Amino acid sequence: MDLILVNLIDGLVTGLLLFMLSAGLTLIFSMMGVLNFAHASFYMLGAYFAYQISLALGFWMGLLIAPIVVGVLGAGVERYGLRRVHQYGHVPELIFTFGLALLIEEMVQFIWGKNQMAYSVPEVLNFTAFAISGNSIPAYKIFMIFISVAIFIGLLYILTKTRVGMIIQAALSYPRTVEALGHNVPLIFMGVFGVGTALAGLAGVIAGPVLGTFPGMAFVLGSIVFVTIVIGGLGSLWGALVASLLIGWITTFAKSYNIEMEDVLNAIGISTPENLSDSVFRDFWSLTSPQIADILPYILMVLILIFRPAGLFGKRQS
Amino acid sequence: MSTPALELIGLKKSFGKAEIIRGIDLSIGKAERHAIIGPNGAGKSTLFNLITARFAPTAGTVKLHGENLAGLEPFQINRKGLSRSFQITNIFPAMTVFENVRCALLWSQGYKYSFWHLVNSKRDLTEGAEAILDQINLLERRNLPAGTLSYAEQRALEIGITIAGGADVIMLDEPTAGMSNTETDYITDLILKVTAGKTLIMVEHDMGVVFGLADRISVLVYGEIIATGKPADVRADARVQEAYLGAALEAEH
Amino acid sequence: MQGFGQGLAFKKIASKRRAVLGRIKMKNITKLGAVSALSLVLGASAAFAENIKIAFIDPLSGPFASTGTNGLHQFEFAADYMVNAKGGLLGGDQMEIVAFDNKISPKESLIQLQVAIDQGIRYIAQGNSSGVANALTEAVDKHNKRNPDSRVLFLNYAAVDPALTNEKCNFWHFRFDANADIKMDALTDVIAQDEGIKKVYLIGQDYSFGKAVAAAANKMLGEKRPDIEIVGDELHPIGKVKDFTPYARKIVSSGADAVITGNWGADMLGLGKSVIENGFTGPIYTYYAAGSGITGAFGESGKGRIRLISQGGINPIATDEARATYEAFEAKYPEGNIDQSRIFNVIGMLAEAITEAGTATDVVAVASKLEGMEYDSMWGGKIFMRPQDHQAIQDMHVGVHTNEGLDFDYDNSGFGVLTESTVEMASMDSPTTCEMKRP
Amino acid sequence: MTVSDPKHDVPEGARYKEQITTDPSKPAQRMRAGSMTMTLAPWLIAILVLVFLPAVFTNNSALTIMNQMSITIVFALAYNMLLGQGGMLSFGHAVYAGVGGFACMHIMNMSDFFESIPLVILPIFGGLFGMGLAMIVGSFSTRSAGTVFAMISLGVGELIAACSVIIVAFFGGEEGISGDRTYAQPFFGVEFLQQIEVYYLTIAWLVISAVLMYLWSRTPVGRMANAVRDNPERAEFLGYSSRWVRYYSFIASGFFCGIAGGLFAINYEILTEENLNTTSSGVILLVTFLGGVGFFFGPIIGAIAFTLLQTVLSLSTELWAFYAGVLFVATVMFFPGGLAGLIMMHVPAFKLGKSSGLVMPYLKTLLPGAIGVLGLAALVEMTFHFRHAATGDDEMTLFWTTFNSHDVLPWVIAIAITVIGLGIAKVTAPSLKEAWNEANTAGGAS
Repeated sequence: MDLILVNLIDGLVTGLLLFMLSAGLTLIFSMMGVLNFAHASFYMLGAYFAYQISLALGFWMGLLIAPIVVGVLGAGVERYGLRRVHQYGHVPELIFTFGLALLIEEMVQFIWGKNQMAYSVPEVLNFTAFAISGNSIPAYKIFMIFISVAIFIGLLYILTKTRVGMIIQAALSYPRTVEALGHNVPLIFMGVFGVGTALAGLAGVIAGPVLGTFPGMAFVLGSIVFVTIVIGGLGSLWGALVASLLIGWITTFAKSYNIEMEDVLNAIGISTPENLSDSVFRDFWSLTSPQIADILPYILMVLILIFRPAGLFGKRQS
Repeated sequence: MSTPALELIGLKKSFGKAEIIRGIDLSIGKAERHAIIGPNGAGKSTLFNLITARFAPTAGTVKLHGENLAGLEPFQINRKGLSRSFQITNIFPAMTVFENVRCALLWSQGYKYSFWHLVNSKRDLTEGAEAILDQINLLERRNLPAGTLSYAEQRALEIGITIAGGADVIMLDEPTAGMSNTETDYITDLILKVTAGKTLIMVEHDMGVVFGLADRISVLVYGEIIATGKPADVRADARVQEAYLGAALEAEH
Repeated sequence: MQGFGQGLAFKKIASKRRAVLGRIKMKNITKLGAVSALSLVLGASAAFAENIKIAFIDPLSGPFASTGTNGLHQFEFAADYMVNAKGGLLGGDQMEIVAFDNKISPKESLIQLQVAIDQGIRYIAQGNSSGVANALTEAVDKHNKRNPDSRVLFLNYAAVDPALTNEKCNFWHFRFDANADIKMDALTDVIAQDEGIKKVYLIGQDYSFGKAVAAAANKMLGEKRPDIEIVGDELHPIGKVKDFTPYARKIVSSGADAVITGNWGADMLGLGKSVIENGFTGPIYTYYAAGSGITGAFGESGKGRIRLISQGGINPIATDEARATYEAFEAKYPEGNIDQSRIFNVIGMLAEAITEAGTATDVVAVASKLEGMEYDSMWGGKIFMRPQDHQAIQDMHVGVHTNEGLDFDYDNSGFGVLTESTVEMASMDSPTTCEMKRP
Repeated sequence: MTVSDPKHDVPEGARYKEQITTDPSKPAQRMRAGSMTMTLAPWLIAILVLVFLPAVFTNNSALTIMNQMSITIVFALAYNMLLGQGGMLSFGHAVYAGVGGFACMHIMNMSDFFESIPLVILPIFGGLFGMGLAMIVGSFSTRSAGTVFAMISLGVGELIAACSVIIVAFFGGEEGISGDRTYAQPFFGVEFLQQIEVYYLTIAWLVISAVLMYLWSRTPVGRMANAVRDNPERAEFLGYSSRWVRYYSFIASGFFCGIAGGLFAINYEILTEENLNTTSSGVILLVTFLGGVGFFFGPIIGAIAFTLLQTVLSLSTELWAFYAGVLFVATVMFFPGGLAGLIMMHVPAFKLGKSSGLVMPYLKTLLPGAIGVLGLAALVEMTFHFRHAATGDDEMTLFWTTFNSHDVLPWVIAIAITVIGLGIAKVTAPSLKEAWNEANTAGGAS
């Protein structure tokens, strides 16, 4: 029972972190109709910038400045790269972000080298907040939850309660009309792209110390972010939240409990073949849930796309 | 009387709470030219989309030559001999004019999904496509990308694509929309020429075209057919007068 | 600008990768056009005929580049320092390391192997990834069978899959590192003496090496300390885990006294940090938790917790020669570590074999001298190249991650690995299934 | 810009009217009408070149690289059957080639069976297995194009790649599966011991596959793939189910991917996890797009260019992936038609007989431009060397010059070359543009 509580907290942290990435991505998608493959790269840039800033000015300045720098960079990418490619259509746009992701990884290696960066949790937060039957919950995790929830509430407030939010929502569905009403839609696009990437950057800043700051960090997270927003339904902020938490908890629980394929199959009435070790399916039979925990989201995504192509909360198909 | 080419029985369609088509019964005979008119927002295009299974009806049936079309996909309906054009030009802009028409011929010539025929070496395809290009007067434009044609030419091409498959029921959605008078005349002649002997169902705004072409006319107002009959009868119908005049008066306010 | 072409090129003794490549590039440019470049790049061999060249085929770009680059530096330095600075071999031949970037891809490795062979190179060094090593050893075997005129030797300095010196062994392959089983043998010897350890948790990456580590641990602990309970034995997807917290929770909850893992790279760091962060206090026995930024990243948090099984410990440093060597290396590569001291053994043993054979081109003769060689390593102890399977037998050390009592640290972090216990000539008599076929 | 290449995502014709300024009745324009017209001559020339290449490049490594190119070409062409011709963006296409290759490796290891067949037919088995997998996956993934298809392909790709290390019985884990091609029945006495023999086997399959894939694009289902790509709805009202058209394209693509996998198995005699992983899937997308998706021969150019980058440039610089990334992003931004689009842009001028008018302006702009870019690359290399080289290793050799990267002079020179080169290019660019417009306008003084 205690372990369930601990796992719930851990899954929440993972899920909320994923949400910070997917929120920006889904906003960008619903605005511009483009899946930004480089989104996780901005997350990586956030971590590296924050590391660099933290060397000079400490962690807190990194937390403040790095996302802004990433956001400005993101806006620049939209203004000078994506907007140009936009005229060629969606596929080149997507491929552009794909290439950008590769390029950012190479640039990070060029500047910071290929090793892990010693970017770590600030001293103030480096203690155990509390422990549940021997499992300590680091204070930093509580801090991560706090930041993520604050971001979500802030985002929700801006989108639903402010004038800017209204314009953005309207521009999502009727860009032409909004433009005709005298709003600068390209500027809104650039702003949303900037904010979305800044959110990714922020996620990088707070995740870097716990998940590691290294050139492969974007690749590790890259496609799972897509999976999240596809499951949640493209363009849906609530969908992104639900899917993020779902993935966070599914993977956490799958890793925490050793469920074996053999037991599952036996439970549904398929009996174990007699000479399993000679069978070509032996590897399949001996699968355990931690082995496949991190590919579960992909299975979930494929199933959802087959049976409900719009995703859990999505309205449009593609 | 023989089986009608197209028969609509109690057809209804709602989007959410809004009922757009409120129960339509209509029977169109073989080789009849039937026009559907009505004010904006009456549901004419929706009706077209229901017949061709672009939308699924909320209730009612569509019968083609007596056969119920319920549950069929657009391509299956097409194979049964019903072909349509669209309100907004709907061609393959990146392909040549010739290829546009040839693609439209492939299924009806029995090539289906084959990958053992080479289209370039098939004389039936080449000659068939050229015959249609000749009919729609686009033979000279044969090798241009369809997207580079003028608007009227693109509309003509779409009609060509629509009739190419040899369907005996042709549905045209506002074929002359947005055209100049000369262009309209040109397209009207074209329609007359290419649909000879076929069942034609068209939605049209231009009354000149409608009264020039149609054998019978149905008037659709707020999702219901308020009158069906010969052009002269429909013109004289009081309810039709009211519907159109009413719409015109509303528009003035 | 100063100096052109050959004069300078030979001033540097061991080849500087960029220098060699620069010259290749020059030919590229002069001819212009990718196709002519192709033939020139691949055929550029004549100029260096006197040098004894070793092709270093390992990742120099991509996620594993740091390990590869570090290994390359150690090879270049060892060749320079141990051979060339002392006058070369066979009356003055220089040893030269030619770097090939395999991007840790078996396919690319095979292409680069072919390029290396075409350049007249007879010695192939590789270490990162058993998958690549496996592809290379098979390719070398086939090549040598099919092309007796241009046979090559494969000097495996780090790939530890036991199969390479068992069922997949061949005459051309020599392994200078201890294989996974030998490491586990030594490690379990040490664990067996620690009475405090009653429960052990095994965790590793889900692929052949991770499985081999787990299997060996199960078997050997069962033999040496039947009272130890294996409270967890699990595999996680390789390179895909973003957050190790759930695994760490299980380890903590299992009540384990020690963790054994064969993880490497980001998976090692992620697992280790998470396990420590979430309240595990026992030792974590690892294969690869040192150098390449990992020591630096663990820093204070790993102190006294992370333990490492390896050959050739550097703390305490074994000989004055080793100390001088390390200092010279640090002077040249302030950012680098000698975290694979066996590379120096590779160079030393190869040099000795070539000298004894009196030839560098007849690789059969050189291989015959390598077989059964007993070599005194400057890092301490002897290296014995077992002739039955071409597996080097050597002293194994279990060290602890600490910042006290170090001669040399890693990653300039002040932290390093201090040897706690040593198993001499580990697994000297271990069985092998290798049936060595000699030409 | 005067000319555009066929883009499958063009919603309506309007854009074309704006972009094509040349006389539309000129035959040159036909080339870009979505069709991939080619005549017999280029095929014959290509075959001749392939047959006689080994006479020029005699060493084994050149053969190995050319084999690698051939495999990549087959793979990229097969991929373009989806992306270019069918408008389907797949993020997990390596698995079809990979599974085909693994199947071939298993056949190689079934000694009784393998000894009874000649090696040359092995790729067919790869093709069949690739096709089989495509039939299974395509049955649910081709229901729609666009994002849904792309994401399913990503998911399935990830799943199968993950299986490759878990399901050891078929994929062999991290070591992969290896075998020996020479155990097959000798083919007219050839045992395929030597690279040169493998080379001819590979190019034979390359030519066969390329011809078949080209012919596929001329068949009814191939033509309809283009139609469905451009306008799936219209295709439905022509009697074709978009889904089935996509499914057939997908299966055919899977078959040829499997052939590529089979060729890989023969060449390397080993298949590993890397044949399936997402990186390989990404690479084939890059290759295809770099070459140009709008033309049949685009992927061929892409495969050649990328293989050279990967194997030859990586011998010269550690930063090869960086340059490849820059090249790729620049291609997407400035030449969405890829290298093939770049070449085909010149066809109108050529047909108008005005291409000679472009030579001098090109030289005036591109030569300094290229020098400027090389200067820029030199700066990048110097920065990298300055930051990452070993202490005391101050000397570096670049473009046949050895110098000290810590001196000021080389930096000044490199910066000067860059600025002057790019500067001249910028100054002369307008006259190039003028010449370009002139060369693409029919009539007038020429």
